[in-house]
Amino acid sequence: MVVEITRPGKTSLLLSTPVMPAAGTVGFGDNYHRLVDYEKLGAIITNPVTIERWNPASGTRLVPLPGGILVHTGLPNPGLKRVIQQNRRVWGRLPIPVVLHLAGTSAPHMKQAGEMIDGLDVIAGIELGLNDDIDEGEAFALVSAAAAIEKPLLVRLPFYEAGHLAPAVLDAGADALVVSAAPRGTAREEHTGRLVSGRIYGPLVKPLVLRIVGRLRRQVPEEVPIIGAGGIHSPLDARDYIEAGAVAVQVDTATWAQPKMLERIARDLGGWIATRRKDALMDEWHPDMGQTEAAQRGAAQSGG
Amino acid sequence: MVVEITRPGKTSLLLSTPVMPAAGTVGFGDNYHRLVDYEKLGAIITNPVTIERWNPASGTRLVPLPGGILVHTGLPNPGLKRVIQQNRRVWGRLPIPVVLHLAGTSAPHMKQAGEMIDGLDVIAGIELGLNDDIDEGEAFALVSAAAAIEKPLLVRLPFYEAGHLAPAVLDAGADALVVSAAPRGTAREEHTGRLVSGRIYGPLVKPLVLRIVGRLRRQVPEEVPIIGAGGIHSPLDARDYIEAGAVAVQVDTATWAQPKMLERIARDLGGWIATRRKDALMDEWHPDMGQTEAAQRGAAQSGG
Amino acid sequence: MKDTQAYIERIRRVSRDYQRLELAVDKSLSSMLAGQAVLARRIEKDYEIQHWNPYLRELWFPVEILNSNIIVVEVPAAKSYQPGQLLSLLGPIGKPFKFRRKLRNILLIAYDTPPTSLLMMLPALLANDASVTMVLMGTACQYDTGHLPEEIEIVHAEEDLSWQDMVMTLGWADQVFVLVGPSKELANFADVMRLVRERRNDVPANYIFGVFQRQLPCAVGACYVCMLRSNDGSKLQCVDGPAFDLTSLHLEN
Amino acid sequence: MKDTQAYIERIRRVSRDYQRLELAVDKSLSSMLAGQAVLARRIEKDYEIQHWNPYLRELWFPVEILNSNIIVVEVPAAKSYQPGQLLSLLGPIGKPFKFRRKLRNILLIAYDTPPTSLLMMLPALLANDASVTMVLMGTACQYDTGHLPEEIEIVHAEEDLSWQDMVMTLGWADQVFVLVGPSKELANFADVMRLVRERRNDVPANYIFGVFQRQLPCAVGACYVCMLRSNDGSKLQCVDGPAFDLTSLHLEN
Ligand SMILES: Cc1cc2nc3c(=O)[nH]c(=O)nc-3n(C[C@H](O)[C@H](O)[C@H](O)COP(=O)(O)OP(=O)(O)OC[C@H]3O[C@@H](n4cnc5c(N)ncnc54)[C@H](O)[C@@H]3O)c2cc1C
Ligand SMILES: Cc1cc2nc3c(=O)[nH]c(=O)nc-3n(C[C@H](O)[C@H](O)[C@H](O)COP(=O)(O)OP(=O)(O)OC[C@H]3O[C@@H](n4cnc5c(N)ncnc54)[C@H](O)[C@@H]3O)c2cc1C
Ligand SMILES: Cc1cc2nc3c(=O)[nH]c(=O)nc-3n(C[C@H](O)[C@H](O)[C@H](O)COP(=O)(O)O)c2cc1C
Ligand SMILES: Cc1cc2nc3c(=O)[nH]c(=O)nc-3n(C[C@H](O)[C@H](O)[C@H](O)COP(=O)(O)O)c2cc1C
Ligand code: FES
Ligand code: FES
Repeated sequence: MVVEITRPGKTSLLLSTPVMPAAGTVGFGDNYHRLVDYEKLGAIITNPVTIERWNPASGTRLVPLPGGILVHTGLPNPGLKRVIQQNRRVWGRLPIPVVLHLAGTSAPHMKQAGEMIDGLDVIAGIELGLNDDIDEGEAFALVSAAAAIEKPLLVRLPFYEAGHLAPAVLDAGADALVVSAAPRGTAREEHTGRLVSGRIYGPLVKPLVLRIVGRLRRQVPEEVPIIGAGGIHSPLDARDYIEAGAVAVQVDTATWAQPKMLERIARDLGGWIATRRKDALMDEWHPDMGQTEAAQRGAAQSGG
Repeated sequence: MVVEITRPGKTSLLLSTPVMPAAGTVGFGDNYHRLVDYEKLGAIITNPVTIERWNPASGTRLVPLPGGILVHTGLPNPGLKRVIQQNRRVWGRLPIPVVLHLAGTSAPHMKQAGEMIDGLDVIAGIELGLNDDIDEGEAFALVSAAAAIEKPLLVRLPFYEAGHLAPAVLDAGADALVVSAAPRGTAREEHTGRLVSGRIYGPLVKPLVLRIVGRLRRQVPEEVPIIGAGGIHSPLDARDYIEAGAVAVQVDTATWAQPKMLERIARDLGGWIATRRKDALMDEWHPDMGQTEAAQRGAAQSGG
Repeated sequence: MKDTQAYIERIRRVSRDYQRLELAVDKSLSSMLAGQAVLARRIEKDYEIQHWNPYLRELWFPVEILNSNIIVVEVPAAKSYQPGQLLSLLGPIGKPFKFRRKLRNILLIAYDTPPTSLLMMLPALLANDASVTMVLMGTACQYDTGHLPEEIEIVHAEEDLSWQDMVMTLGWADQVFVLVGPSKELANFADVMRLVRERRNDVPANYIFGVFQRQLPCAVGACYVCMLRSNDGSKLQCVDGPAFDLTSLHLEN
Repeated sequence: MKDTQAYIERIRRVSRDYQRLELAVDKSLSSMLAGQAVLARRIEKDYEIQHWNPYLRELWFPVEILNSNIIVVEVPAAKSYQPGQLLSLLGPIGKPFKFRRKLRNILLIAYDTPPTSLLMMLPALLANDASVTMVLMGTACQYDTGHLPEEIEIVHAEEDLSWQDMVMTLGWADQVFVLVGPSKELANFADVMRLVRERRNDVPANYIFGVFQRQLPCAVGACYVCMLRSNDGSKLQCVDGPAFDLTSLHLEN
């Protein structure tokens, strides 16, 4: 299976599975290597990176919600230069393409980023994250600057403004749209009693973003790939995005709640699902089982 | 307690409790009278009404989701004239103001509605629901037409466009903003295997709408009342909206899942909560208990 | 209709796939009649909902009323319940089934659904010497009927939905109640009506009833999710149902 | 770190408010050391998550390892568990506590939290003849210590957080571990540090450790929710913790 997740022309980004983790969920390098088989994934999207160092948000960073969570980390990162220094070797060893998520701060920053990234083969593409309150003109300028980088460019649209921003973002040279960033919300933190703002994650986000993907699919030209991202918690959720017109998907905080779910979704959409044998007993099979474990158990059973 | 939920000037709408059911959740009349004490509520918002008869949506109307539901009824109603005929007596008997929810179809329809409603004392106000895909010009025209009706006018803003539409809606004469309608989404229906579109309800909607309310509160002039509506499932949820700047709240599908919750939220915000006596045993008290039941049990216990 | 609290008093396995829960309920529910249902949700010791999944209540048609405060429901054995579990019940919901005055022969059809929602009528029918035939169609054939009263004649329909002596059974029946599963409700009712019309020249009014068991969000006629269309205008399962004369219901869609 | 399945083998009530769950676990967890934890969530027979509330896993610090496949955790008695309940466990998480080579006297402080996360170290310390003092502060005073080893000296702090012989206890201790609740973590650590600095002229490095028990979304250093700031740069509770030298941690904020 080969999936092209960027527009034809310029450099293009080919994945062997249409499933990847969303920016901010699996770290900068290979933090999940003990829990997830990276070979089964289509690509890695790094945590968001900025040119300057960003410090963690002070105060509450996590609010548990019914059926979800609010997260506000402040996107801490040591700045692009150090992120590259610290991770380029790991990236080189990963069996899949690495896409660098750049927080969309300013056009000059994108230029600086280009200077650091252009010769760097271990980075297969850029995902640009747009701020929620950006307007169409700002988005055009920012994406144009990022499009000057010699890498395939995915642009992650904000939840509420995805439809409004898409045309400008495509005009400016985005090779694919990631729809969408997690919606912002506000919730009360139990311990401090204060209202805090952050991004909202949970299964109920999926029907909201799925509709946005379906509408955008009808709105933008057919050759523009859309990557669906929002509230995916099962292989069926991922398949719904594909049916609504996405070429690939990003799994977000489901990976935290159940790490094997990321791989399971990738195996399912990549055609690698470990199917339960008709006569397998319950404790000889579980859906998180990989091919290797399935084969071992199969062998053990036919042996015994 | 008296809460003014409309702008000063013209006729104004005063409630004794800042809590009401959202349009579409409690029917046209007093369907919940056996389950909810209407006296404890601030007002009733009717199901959406149109000038012409609307038939129920065909196909799937309900999709269960993790932590919520998708609902698509097609807003069936027999048309404004018959709704008035069938319900005016019940409305007259209700101990609280009745607000008629008008689906925002067209300006001429608003004029027709005005002719039917203007002399009708049993209707205390209008809530106008805006279609999700309306633009600012259309919204201005529609709200202007509705503002010509001699009743206080609440306008319910669509979820995704609340911030964009608010200025035009206020310029056109809205007396208060209801923020917001339930977000639209898409989900797969298990039995037919098809993707269906509808409105999404559940606790995870609350942090999304709460943020929209907080932002609008800072955006629109202080004297514009905002009524918070979205995902309220507990008294604390309702209080969060008040803290974020809403003068009152609307409870939506929590009423279906747990009918007494609507009354409990109203009692809480109205100062009528039945407080648990310090020495009450668990089965002598429950949070859904009203004053009357609490008093009876108290009397029974001091008697015995 | 009341919103009351109940708890599971006893749990009995009645067949391979089903168990019966004896619910200690408010006495307002002890006068429920066949056709009426409750909306149930589990609550915790502090009478609060702990998580909102499932979001809506389950629709339970009792199968038996044991005494003034015990009603019995039949649920899949695969679902685990504990005695003592607290429940919040909304009910009674809907109108009782209307039986003909001189009912001698009744035909019950369950199509792609366990016949559970039809069981409550059995004791009264049998006590009145009515003869009951129950036809299981589609996936309903998997339902193990060993625990049902012996007097009932159980028939398993063929794949084409026909069964032996079908013309006779249909002609002979004074009344027919058809229960369908949630997946293809209206289409399944239409299937059965086609079958009946092929076998009977006239299908009179008040002869064949469709019984709906949709999930009901509000159960008080407020949300309109359960709305049906009939020759007499719109009908609501929760208020006017669950049984509707199939000759007047609009089964297209 | 592995993602393994486990089940509850046995449940024992150990005090008025707490029960201990004996978990039959993958043997990769039997070498866990004091300071390490697992992230747990209940799963169902088909190994699936049935509802996403709570959305994240709970952080459990074992209190005891019984043998190569049983670890013991202590949880509130108010929460109901059933033997046989399946769990998904992610672990071991974090670094073991580092004890001084010649540890004679150790001081444990639990402030606004049950001392559960500190209990796992006790058997080894006592076996090595270390003397252990445990000070309970704030709401920790409500913790019933009847089931803890008798050799431990338990002290309940006053409202102003002081206790009898405080200067002596602090001077005497070779090492101090401070555990705080989730509500005012950094502020509570700062309280304790103020107390210690008032009573001791110098507070050397590697003397007093703060133990964090934040809810960890990812536990693998990916999400940065658990990030702390220290004189040596950013630290992650899940990777570098749960214990950090309180003299180098930034406790403002
Ligand atoms: C050069 C640069 C460096 C930066 N460095 C950092 C960094 O190091 N760390 C970092 O975290 N960010 C950094 N940022 C990002 C910036 O701080 C954030 O984008 C901004 O502070 C928060 O906006 P928001 O998107 O959270 O807005 P919103 O989510 O809309 O919130 C806006 C404010 O309103 C409040 N609010 C929202 N809704 C409600 C409500 N209903 N009731 C009450 N209050 C409400 C929120 O708490 C918030 O304070 C940097 C940006 C730039 C340009
Ligand atoms: C005079 C008048 C009378 C009316 N009468 C009625 C009436 O009687 N009954 C009634 O129900 N309505 C009636 N309407 C309302 C109108 O039919 C609806 O507003 C419209 O059909 C649906 O738009 P929506 O808001 O659901 O759009 P959306 O939610 O955006 O959906 C648009 C379409 O795209 C599909 N879709 C969306 N997302 C996806 C995706 N991700 N993948 C695949 N497909 C997707 C949806 O299924 C839908 O068909 C009336 C309107 C007017 C003006
Ligand atoms: C100029 C600017 C650019 C931003 N760019 C991005 C971005 O590319 N990706 C992103 O997720 N958030 C972006 N944001 C949002 C901030 O990073 C915000 O503070 C951050 O999302 C908060 O952390 P949280 O996502 O953990 O809540 C941007 C904010 C500003 C002010
Ligand atoms: C012209 C027009 C006006 C509408 N006005 C409203 C409205 O006032 N309130 C509302 O909730 N939906 C409104 N809608 C949305 C439709 O009514 C939509 O079909 C309906 O919301 C679908 O039913 P559902 O809400 O049950 O999904 C409008 C749609 C159109 C086309
Ligand atoms: S269930 Fe709501 S109207 Fe019938
Ligand atoms: S819990 Fe995610 S980085 Fe520590």
